[in-house]
Amino acid sequence: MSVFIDRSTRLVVQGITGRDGSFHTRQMSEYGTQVVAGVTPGKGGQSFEVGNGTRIPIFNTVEAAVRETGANTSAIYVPPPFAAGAIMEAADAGIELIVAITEGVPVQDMTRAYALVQDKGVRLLGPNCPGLISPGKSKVGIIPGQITIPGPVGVVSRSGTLTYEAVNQLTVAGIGQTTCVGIGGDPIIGTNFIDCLRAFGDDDDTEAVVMIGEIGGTDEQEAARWVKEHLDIPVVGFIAGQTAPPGRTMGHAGAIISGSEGTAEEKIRTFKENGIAVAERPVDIRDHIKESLGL
Amino acid sequence: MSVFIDRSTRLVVQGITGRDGSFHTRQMSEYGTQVVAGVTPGKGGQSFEVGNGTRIPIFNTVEAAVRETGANTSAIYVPPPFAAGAIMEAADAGIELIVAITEGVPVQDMTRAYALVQDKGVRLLGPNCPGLISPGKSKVGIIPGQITIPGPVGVVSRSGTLTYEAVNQLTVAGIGQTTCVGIGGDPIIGTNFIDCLRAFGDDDDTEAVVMIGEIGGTDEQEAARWVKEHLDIPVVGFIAGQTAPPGRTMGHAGAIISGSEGTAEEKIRTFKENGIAVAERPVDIRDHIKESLGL
Amino acid sequence: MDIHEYQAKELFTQAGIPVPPGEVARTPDEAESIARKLGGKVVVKAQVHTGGRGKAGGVKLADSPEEARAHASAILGMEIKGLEVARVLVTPAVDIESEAYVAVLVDRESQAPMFMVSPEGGVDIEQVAEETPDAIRKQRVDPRYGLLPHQAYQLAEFLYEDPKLQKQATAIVTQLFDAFSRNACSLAEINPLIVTPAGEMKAIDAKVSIDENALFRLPAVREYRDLDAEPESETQAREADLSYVKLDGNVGCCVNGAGLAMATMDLVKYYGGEPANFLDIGGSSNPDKVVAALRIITEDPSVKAILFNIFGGITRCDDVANGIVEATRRIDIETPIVIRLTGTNEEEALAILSEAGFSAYTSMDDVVEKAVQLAAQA
Amino acid sequence: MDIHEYQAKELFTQAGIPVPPGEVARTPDEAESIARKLGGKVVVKAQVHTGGRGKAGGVKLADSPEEARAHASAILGMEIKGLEVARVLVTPAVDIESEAYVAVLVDRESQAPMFMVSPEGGVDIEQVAEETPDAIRKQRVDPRYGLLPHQAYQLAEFLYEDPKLQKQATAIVTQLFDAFSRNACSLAEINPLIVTPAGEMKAIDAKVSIDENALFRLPAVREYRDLDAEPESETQAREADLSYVKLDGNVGCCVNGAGLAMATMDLVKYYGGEPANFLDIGGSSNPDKVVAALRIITEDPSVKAILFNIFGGITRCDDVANGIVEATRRIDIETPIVIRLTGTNEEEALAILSEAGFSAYTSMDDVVEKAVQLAAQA
Repeated sequence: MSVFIDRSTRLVVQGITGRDGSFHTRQMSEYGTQVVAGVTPGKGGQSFEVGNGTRIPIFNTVEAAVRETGANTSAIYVPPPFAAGAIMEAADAGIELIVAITEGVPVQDMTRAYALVQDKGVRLLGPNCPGLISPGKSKVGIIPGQITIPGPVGVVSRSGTLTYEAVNQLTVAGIGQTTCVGIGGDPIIGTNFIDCLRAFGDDDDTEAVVMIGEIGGTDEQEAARWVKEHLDIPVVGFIAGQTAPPGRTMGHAGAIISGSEGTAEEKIRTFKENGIAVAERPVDIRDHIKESLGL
Repeated sequence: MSVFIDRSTRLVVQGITGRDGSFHTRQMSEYGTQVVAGVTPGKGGQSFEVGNGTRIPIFNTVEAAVRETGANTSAIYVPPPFAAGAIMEAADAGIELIVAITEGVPVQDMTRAYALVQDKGVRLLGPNCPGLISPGKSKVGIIPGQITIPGPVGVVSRSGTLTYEAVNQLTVAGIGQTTCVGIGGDPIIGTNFIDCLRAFGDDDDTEAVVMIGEIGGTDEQEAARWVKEHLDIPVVGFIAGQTAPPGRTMGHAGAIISGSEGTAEEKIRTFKENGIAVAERPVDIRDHIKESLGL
Repeated sequence: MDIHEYQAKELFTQAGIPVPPGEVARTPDEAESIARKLGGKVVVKAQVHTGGRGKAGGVKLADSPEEARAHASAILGMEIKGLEVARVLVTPAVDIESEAYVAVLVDRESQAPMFMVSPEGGVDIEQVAEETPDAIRKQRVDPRYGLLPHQAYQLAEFLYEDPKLQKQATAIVTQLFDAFSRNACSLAEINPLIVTPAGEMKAIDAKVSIDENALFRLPAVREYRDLDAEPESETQAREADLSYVKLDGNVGCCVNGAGLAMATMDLVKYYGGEPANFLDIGGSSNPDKVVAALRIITEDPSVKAILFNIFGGITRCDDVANGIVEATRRIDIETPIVIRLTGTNEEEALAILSEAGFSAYTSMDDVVEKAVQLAAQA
Repeated sequence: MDIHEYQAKELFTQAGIPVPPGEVARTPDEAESIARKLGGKVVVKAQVHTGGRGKAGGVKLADSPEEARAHASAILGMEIKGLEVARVLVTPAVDIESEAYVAVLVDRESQAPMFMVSPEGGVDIEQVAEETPDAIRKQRVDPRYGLLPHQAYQLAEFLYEDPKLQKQATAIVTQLFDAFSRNACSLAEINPLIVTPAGEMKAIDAKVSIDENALFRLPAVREYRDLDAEPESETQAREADLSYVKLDGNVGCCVNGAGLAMATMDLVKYYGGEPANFLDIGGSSNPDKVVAALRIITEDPSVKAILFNIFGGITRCDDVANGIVEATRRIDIETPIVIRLTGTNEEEALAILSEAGFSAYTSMDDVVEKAVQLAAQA
């Protein structure tokens, strides 16, 4: 089993004709994801080659894409000014899982988009996230497929490349993953740590979880407390940003220590208090997982 | 039994210190309604005499009124510019039934207030309505208590004085009412005919229903179809505005024939098609009810 | 409140919607000089609060300023559906490639704003709705979110295939919703929205109704009220805070409550008469309102009998009775008055009336029948 | 993006919030003439993007224009928390009866705007939150509805007992939310909101942060960016579309991805070093970005070793390698560079680097340890 996506995922790519959208559509298709449609307003009726001659239809609207192709999942690569609108369009069209890759979405736009997503009862991942991959089954987003292999570990992270680092080390050590989920580094995101942890807890194949957090907010702390109460598989944690100064945004809009809130120290302490093994260095994640799986 | 209000109704009056609010608060209290609080921002801490020396507390906010007095129902008499806000305040404070008497609420304000009321799962009656009365138990609004008596007939109407006319004739003929509900004459209202008909249908004591509509919209037509499908007690209908010209607002903001929609003819025809006895004159309502009750 | 085409176009222009230039003339001279300023062909359009101007001869194409003058001279002062034309809009003639219909209104069924668009513009949309309902697309707007970008695009996509036109139309739809929201419209309509041969989009005709209840916070829009465009009696009624609609019959009606007022009119008809008006004095029982109401009714020369139908609830019957007595003192009324009063303070009212020489009924049917009879005799 | 107090006050004034008059001076002369124009006592306030101005001597009361000049002369050019003061706001001194705190920010926990108000204004709100949490009232704003009238009133009621003050505060809270929404703020704060002895309410200090991501649609606000108020290296980084934060250490870091960049900094510390900066070259692998990054890092004199840590995913390692080679050609770099590259096109990258005389690591720990060592030796 896997979490959020699998072989039944039917993907529509919003912004398929853009630079990032077209590149990653091909990557996802090559990986084996069922990419069934693309959306670019004004280019409906055209088609897009995903590789080895296969062409998928482009529609003006997600509504048409869903109607014509039965898409149930959307990946969003549209530019930031239009990203919140694209999320709302997907939610309105009956998409069940929306993965918003776009970085730089205005945060007040996101508060409204998030409200709509909740009204519609839809799952949103991101924005400003690398997406997710269920190795060997499906990938939606930009996580490089070659660094993952199927296996028993669930990975959830606010980061992109740091996740690749951790996943790669697991893979090199022969430890595969059920699903790797990048929840994104923005202050307002659709799916948080707890949502993913719950899904991993419900997944029969996930035997341990890696949770990679960073400075800013209290999401990791709440997740840690949730883990203690609800999760009976081992969790290994890592927090980036121990050397980050307060009050400065560290790349991710959400990675900022405000006042005394959101420091790495606080998060690490909360992890430990709630029985989560904390890796000091990225490389230690692998070793903690090995230990917890008895390898 | 009765519908929407009874002896357990605990009323807060929003706009209690205004001209209409103060007058009707005394009327309601005299009738026997449990008026437990008033709200006028800036006058919190004062009190209001409802008659024979009884004083009820005034609060700045509905939140405080609910907290301190356990109010579960609100009557709104605030001026039109503030009425939609008052409705939203009541809904937000946990009031279960909001009765908005105010006439002249901007219709776009109401679309937002109505959305919030729905989000909160609250019942709104009105705006621009006379309220409701469960004879002998409770009255919320402005329906004159002396023209009603307890009995087996439910009355629902878009009008005020026309309802009094009909109810009075029932009362004079010795036929009492379970509850008389004025749903209001605005285009956007919280509770419609079907809501009331359903409640009368669920009420063991209601043996027949009077439904008084007027020109404008399609609410009566939908109600008539609903009656045929779902209601097994007799309904007597009346439609005002057979002589009204199209395109002109007849007093009530909602009483306007737009294009071919909302004419009295159409409504009367739909009533008849769905088994609703139609009274030609107001006085005929009484006779039809007598007949349907076998009196 | 209906506003004129040229006023609606001002609101549209403020929202960024492309509207052809144009100015309003009240005289043929003004029309000529505007036409000269605009240059080329112009259209002279009657500004009245009703549809069907074109068929009535209220819209004319002019090749020259002189012709514009002549058209204005013909149109100014003409009557369209009973309304006298006091202003014309002079605006350049535009070449038209295609016409669409775009409108947003407050929809009572969905309790929210609703867009209606059709690629078949420039015609009666009700007719389109009846004959080719598939040529109309509707979009409910959730009042919590407003018009969402994809909804605007979907409406535009329904109207046009060309991506450039879709883009323009998406903007216009969005701007129209903006104008609708800011100005508390109950209706904002562009019919037709045209495309020129050069691919430019323009709102050629504009129709806007404003929610009267929101005028208190729209001082600029309030100024749009055109007192010439409504019967003077209705202006008076509004100023006295009465709901009044002039009708064609001879029985003047004065009632408290809109529903009862309509039912009274219907009963007049039932007994073979014709109501001269709808008039609701409202819930309060201020005697001054009764005086104002009686003044308005008596100024209508077709009124042959005056009928009061008052159900006292909040309204106190004695207040109404005092108003009637007061009015007959202040105004010289020759028309017969029949009165029905029942409810709150009925006894006191009957005493007041009988002292002033009036008698009163308690049954609605009796009083209406009597009023119809009196009017027929007059 | 932080903006200055005087700019924040401009936005507040546009929203209708009462703000005392005042102007910005960049020289003591200007300060004097503004003080003269305003008349009476004035306050001279340093305009810097940091708190604690008062304690640092950046806010001074002046009895006369001459004194204002003297204060301005002392404040202009002073350093507050490492930032040089280039502008002062000169504004009339106001008598204060009471001080409150009013702010609205985007709250990540409730995924919505959130108000925080306290009758204890003029002080550090975090301290109030810690010591007397009951003195703070919060109000989440549902983004679908905006700030509702009763919510605004409830906040005002928490601040003031006097109905007149409640009314003023309700308006100000509403206006603040308006300014917050229109200008895509992540924070809009009035501290203190004061009441004068005459009962007038005024925003005496103003702090606003704008969401950088929304600047594209706020051309006027974009102009508020004060390049003097940030290190030049950060300006350069922003223009090159790099995320860069200057720190105090000596190991220059160049990483792809914010999380990995932070983890790299942490690892520098773990191995006994200190990072000189946070730098994320982002997901794209444009060699020009690498050149810009290296330029910024090498211009920092405290950098003793440069560390690349690239995990190629979307970023192609060969592009980064090309960028490094290109940069070393264009810029004269004497600082030692150590490189870790792994992932997409790793082989090609290593070939490019080895041809240019660089070697590269594949382990993150190895490269960081080496960089720390090199920096320590320098």
